[in-house]
Amino acid sequence: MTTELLKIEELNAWYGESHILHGVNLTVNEGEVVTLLGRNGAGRTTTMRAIVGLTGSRKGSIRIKGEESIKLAPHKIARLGVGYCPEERGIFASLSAEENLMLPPTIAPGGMSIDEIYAMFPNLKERASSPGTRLSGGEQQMLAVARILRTGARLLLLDEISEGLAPVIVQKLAEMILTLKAKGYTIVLVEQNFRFAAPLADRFYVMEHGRIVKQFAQSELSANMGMLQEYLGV
Amino acid sequence: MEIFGIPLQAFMGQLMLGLVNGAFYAMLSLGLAVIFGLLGIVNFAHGALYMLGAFAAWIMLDQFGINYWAALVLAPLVVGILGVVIERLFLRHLYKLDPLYGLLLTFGLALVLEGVFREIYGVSGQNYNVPELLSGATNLGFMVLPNYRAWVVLVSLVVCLGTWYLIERTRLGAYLRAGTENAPLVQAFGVNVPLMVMLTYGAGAALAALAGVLAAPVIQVNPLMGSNLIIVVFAVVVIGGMGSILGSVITGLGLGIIEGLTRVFYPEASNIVVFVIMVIVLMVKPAGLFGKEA
Amino acid sequence: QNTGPIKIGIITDMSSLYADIDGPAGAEMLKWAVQDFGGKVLNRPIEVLSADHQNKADVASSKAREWIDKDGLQMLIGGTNSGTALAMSKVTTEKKRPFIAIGPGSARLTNEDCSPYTVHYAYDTVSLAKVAGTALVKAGNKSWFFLTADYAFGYSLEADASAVVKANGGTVVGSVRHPLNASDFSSFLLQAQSSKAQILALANAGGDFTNAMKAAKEFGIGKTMKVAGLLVFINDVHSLGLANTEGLQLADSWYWNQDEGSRKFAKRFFDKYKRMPSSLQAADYSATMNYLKAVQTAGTTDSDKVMSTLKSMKIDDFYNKGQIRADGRMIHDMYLYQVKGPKESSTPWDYYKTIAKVPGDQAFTSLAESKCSLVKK
Amino acid sequence: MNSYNKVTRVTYLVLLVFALAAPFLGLYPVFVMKLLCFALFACAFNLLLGFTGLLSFGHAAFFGSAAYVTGWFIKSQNWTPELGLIAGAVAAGLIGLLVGMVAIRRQGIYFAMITLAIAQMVYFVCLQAPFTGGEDGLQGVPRGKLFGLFSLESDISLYYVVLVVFVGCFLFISRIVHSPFGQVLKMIRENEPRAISLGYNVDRYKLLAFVLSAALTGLAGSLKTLVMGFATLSDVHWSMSGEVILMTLLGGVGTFFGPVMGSGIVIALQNLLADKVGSWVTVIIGAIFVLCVLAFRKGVVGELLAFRERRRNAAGRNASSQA
Amino acid sequence: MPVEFILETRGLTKEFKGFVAVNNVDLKVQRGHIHALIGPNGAGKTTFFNLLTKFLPPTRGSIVFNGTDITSEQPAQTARRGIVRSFQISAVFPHMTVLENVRAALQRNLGTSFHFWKAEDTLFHLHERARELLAAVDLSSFADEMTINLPYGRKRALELATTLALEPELMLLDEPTQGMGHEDVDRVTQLIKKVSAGRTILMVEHNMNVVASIADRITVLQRGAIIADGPYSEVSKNPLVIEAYMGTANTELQGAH
Ligand SMILES: Nc1ncnc2c1ncn2[C@@H]1O[C@H](COP(=O)(O)OP(=O)(O)OP(=O)(O)O)[C@@H](O)[C@H]1O
Ligand SMILES: Nc1ncnc2c1ncn2[C@@H]1O[C@H](COP(=O)(O)OP(=O)(O)OP(=O)(O)O)[C@@H](O)[C@H]1O
Ligand SMILES: [Mg+2]
Ligand SMILES: [Mg+2]
Repeated sequence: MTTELLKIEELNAWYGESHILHGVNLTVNEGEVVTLLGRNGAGRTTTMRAIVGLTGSRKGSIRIKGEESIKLAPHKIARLGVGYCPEERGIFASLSAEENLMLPPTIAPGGMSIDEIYAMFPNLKERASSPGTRLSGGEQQMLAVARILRTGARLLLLDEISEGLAPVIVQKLAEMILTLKAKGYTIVLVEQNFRFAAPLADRFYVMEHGRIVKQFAQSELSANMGMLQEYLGV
Repeated sequence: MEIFGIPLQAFMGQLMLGLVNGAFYAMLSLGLAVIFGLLGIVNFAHGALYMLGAFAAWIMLDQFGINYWAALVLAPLVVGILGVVIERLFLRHLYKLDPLYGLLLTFGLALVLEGVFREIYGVSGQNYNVPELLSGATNLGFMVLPNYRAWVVLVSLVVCLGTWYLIERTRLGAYLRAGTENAPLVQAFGVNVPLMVMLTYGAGAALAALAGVLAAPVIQVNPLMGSNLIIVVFAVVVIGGMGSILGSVITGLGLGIIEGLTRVFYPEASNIVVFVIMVIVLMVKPAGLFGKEA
Repeated sequence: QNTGPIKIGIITDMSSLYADIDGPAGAEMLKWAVQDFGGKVLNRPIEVLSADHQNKADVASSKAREWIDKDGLQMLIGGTNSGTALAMSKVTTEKKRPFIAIGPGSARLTNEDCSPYTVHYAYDTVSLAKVAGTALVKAGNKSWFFLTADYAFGYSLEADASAVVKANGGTVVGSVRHPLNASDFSSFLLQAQSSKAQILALANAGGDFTNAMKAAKEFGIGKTMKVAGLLVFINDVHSLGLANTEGLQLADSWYWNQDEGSRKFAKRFFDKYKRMPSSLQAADYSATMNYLKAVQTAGTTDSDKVMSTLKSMKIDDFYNKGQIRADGRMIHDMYLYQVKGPKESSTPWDYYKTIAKVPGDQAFTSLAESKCSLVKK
Repeated sequence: MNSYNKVTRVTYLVLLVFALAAPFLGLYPVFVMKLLCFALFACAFNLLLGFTGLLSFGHAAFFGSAAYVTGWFIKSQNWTPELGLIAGAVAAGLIGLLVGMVAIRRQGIYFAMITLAIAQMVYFVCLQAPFTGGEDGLQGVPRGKLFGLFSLESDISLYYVVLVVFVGCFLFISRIVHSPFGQVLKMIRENEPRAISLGYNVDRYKLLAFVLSAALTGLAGSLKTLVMGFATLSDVHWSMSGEVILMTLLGGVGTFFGPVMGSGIVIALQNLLADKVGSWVTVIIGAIFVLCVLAFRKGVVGELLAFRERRRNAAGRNASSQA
Repeated sequence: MPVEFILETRGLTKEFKGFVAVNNVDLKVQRGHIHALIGPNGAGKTTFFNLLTKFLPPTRGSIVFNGTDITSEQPAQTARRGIVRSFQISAVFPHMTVLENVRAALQRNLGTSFHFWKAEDTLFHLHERARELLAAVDLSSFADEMTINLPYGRKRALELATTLALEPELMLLDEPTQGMGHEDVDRVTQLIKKVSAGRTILMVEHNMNVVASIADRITVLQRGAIIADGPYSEVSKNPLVIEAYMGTANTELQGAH
């Protein structure tokens, strides 16, 4: 039977004055890969940030492993086993690439080892000693992903990770996600790059104006292409 | 033998004294650098905290008979705690804002702290005697150096290097550095950032206080002792490049010596020499001697 | 016939550098004088105003202006800091009101910038230099070295003093200038020490003086040379403690323990403030008292009449005996004190022993030397 | 830009009328003049902080040195007041040029610290320079005859001269802000690298802004000398730089009228407190500082405008460009 | 007569503490072309741009623009010469309206930017042109919005409009479609095509569809050096390129948008 690792109910979120999320409902089961689709500004990133507690203020309910986290401080949420890869990458200039990689504290056993990671992203090994933000756009993206694989987080929130990556790397990432899935990680993807996300996800949610407007499973993908056409122009 | 018309002996003596003053610059600019580095706040109250440290030591002795050695630990502790309170009450609300606000707020704090102490203890200052154990002087051949001054140099060197190691070489240091760039994210990784930041400011304050305690036996403990010093320390920090811990320490010591020598060769300029150097450095290397190019 | 209150006021530094030697306590002295005078003069109640000029000349002068224009102030007492005093005397001169300067040291008040309405009551830098210079050289301390604050005030102290020293057959072997608020004096002192002079004269004040003294103690300067402070108040000595100041030579116009009257006043002051009065605070009292006497005698508050009375009357009270000269300089005896050692000092604040008493005519700029336009030559 | 919309217009008109009538409303002219001097000081400072985004912590240097220069020319060289004022402003401008060339090399707080340090240097120079009269200050500067014709001895006549100068400068500043140049300043404030990539040589613009601000500040200092009749060290002291920041902050950074308001409050406060609380004045000033930064960053005028904005709910518009 | 190659780099090299980011690159950009620069991450594309726009000083080599050597010029200078870039991470003036953002760019050519005595009105005549540009990237409806409130994609479009406002002879676009939804991508692609008329464009782009559809010529960088150069058709077949960049043949389906 499937257990709900993440359950979001009636989530509302604000940035200062502006009300961005208007009652989002979604659930992610243990070991699932779920993709959030939507236009620019639909509110996917905001959803991610709301889960880890980085939005201005948030209301509703977010249960992680059954534990209510809406009131928790970000660092407590992370310790529930959440790993977040932000859209803007968030690489630290004052830390070397390696320090960036080692930064997030291990929050659970079973994270990837440094060698595994370097094997996956050779660039990073090569640039290990140079300041984080001196890395190229793509290298920074890799770093941002690699970083959270180390921590042993079981629920990964990945925002636009294929952004600005060369096709070869994108392909690697696709493979990586499949491996992670095989290892039993639970993954929430936010993707513009539909063709990248399509084959990976078990289920899809479509967002529009801060609400979930549609959800369907991998199997129903072809059936929903028309709908996606109108929402995303894919 | 002579150097520029003054006996080598006197010359060496002056070098030594310069080093002592440099030690104070180093400790203060170090504290500033740490606080700025980690909170992104230029702590104008640093001078006031330095003053508080000295006063704390004096009050402990005067009111409670706590001796120098205990004060050396207690005073920084007390001021550190005050620092924590300040961070809680005020600075906490400024992190999302332009760093300039931090400067202004701490400026206000400095005015308040100094004002209050002036109110209570007046301005003629209080006298704090050199502890027995260090009261004597040692004949170094080229000069008779009061033991206490040697002690000051020793302590500050140890403290500075310790701090540097902590921040540049330890995991905690990495959190701290990352925290300054993007605290929310670091927190989202599971690090208790708010606590960390609070303690950091406390530590910075304690550093200033420690310098204050060290200074107490050398100069008159006076509510205004910090306010003039702080501006020079700012210049020191600009010269060193605020980003770098080690930089501010080395610059501190170096400038102390340079200042000391100007006292001999051209005393009139000894109060502006640091600023002049600052201008020159800015012309040649805007980021400061040890600063990373912005 | 006006029956409203007669308003007198004091504007001084209540909040910063000089707050201890004059400040709020100084202001209180006016009230005491008024009380002791009976609270009334010419059957009109006397009201005392006081304000803090924060050492800002503009605050001082605009306060003075406002008081005179708005409150009809009759007489103003100027507290510490020459800058503010000069600014205030400009206003009072323009508005023709008696102005009694207590705190400031600058002799300009009775020379270049003298005025028929301005009295310089307590000390001035010239007198301090003269007193210390004459007495010490006479006592056989012939060779001097100056540690001088590097600005006008320091220069004039040094200049006046060295003139006197030379005049009395002494020599100035050297001098070094230190910046204002220099926290560390050790290197200057090393230079002084190597000069082998008999007297180290400190031509500075306040924080600079105290820090210099402290360093002097630390480097054992006292062992090889006598230290003379050219502008020292008892509060400075108190804050440094006798251990650091033992043997220090200094000039002043009054010491609380010099006679019965003084001790009586001092006790009263001590009961209120838990410290002994400075010469300035004594002068504040004395000046107010004598002004009121003058008004009484003159039978009017008219400034010109009061001023001429004030200048003609003999001043004789616990503070000092003397007379106010045409140029506004109050001429009275000055003293050279030596700070006692911790052992000699029996009671609290028992700090000074009198080394020499210099009569007024020798202590101050003579009328002949005066640069004041009011002095007919 | 609807900067001079009706409400604002009317407000200014009322204020002007009030200012013209002030001496006859029993307001103490010297006090009002002093106030105007500092208001001008704050406005000039705000040109830099509010409209260019540079926090100078050393503006006292320009204020003070101009005060001295003017005083010296009028007193020792018997120049007429207007020439004295010009001399002061020019001198301040030149010093501004030098200081600017150094300080502009760093941004943000470094800029603040550098200006502070250099100003401290200027302070020491003024302390030791022969013509400043050290801690006695440069005393007894005569008000003289405007253009050698009209005596300014009477407070009233001087008052109107000061008022004219002030209003002139005020308009000049608002013109600068709305000029093409002002637009570039705004870009720099918003996103400096972007401005560079658009081909603007930002350092030049910053420098010009700095010099303008310094010169106007100098004019304020010169006026003060004329009004008070002296220039003293406190005019160059860093606490003066702090005061002007407070005035601007309190009134509203980046608003036009804010600095005027702010200086009004601060000066009035100092005057009041002088005989009430005496020594607590610095503590109170400091406390206000803390308060402003914590709770009141927009300042009095800023808050008012923000309020008006919210009512007009022009979303996101930032009040600072509207006073 | 204008030279055939608007931009030419000769042996251009950039080293960072021993690490060679751009290695001895000889690149010729033909006038009027849309020239795409592709390559794996960290190949040196952005650095190369930074060299062209003088954000970084080259270690070696020279840059020739319109036949004149500009290697030693200031950033602002090159911008005025007509080399303008857009940033990988979009940069705008957040608290100015969209219109003002564009005007800011137009204002420069006016030459009155130091005139602090002139009134703002002297700028209003620029609005017309500004609105045209906004229309071109269909932001007209946002003209008076505060820029901070724009969604990401829109900001990119604005970025482009501002860049256009400078009437660049040579436009450098660093990943112009990054972070855009699909309509945005298509729109911007068309836009680039449109504005390429009468000017030259050098762009970095990871989106192969975009490259394929509009690029006249493609240069592939790897480890800072050129490994291939030519029209899409041949470059995309080049085994080196496939191995280094595109990955296995079917990548186009998988990796690209
Ligand atoms: N920090 C912020 N302050 C105010 N509004 C914001 C902020 N960040 C995002 N928004 C707004 O919230 C809305 C949703 O933004 P979000 O980033 O979640 O969209 P998205 O689905 O991630 O699209 P994108 O493809 O641009 O990432 C947008 O309208 C955006 O303008
Ligand atoms: N300032 C710098 N200091 C040190 N190394 C740098 C610096 N800038 C770039 N590099 C290195 O140079 C290489 C090229 O970087 P560049 O940003 O040009 O890559 P890119 O081609 O733009 O990659 P992407 O497509 O991912 O943006 C990278 O390996 C990067 O780490
Ligand atoms: Mg997003
Ligand atoms: Mg790049």
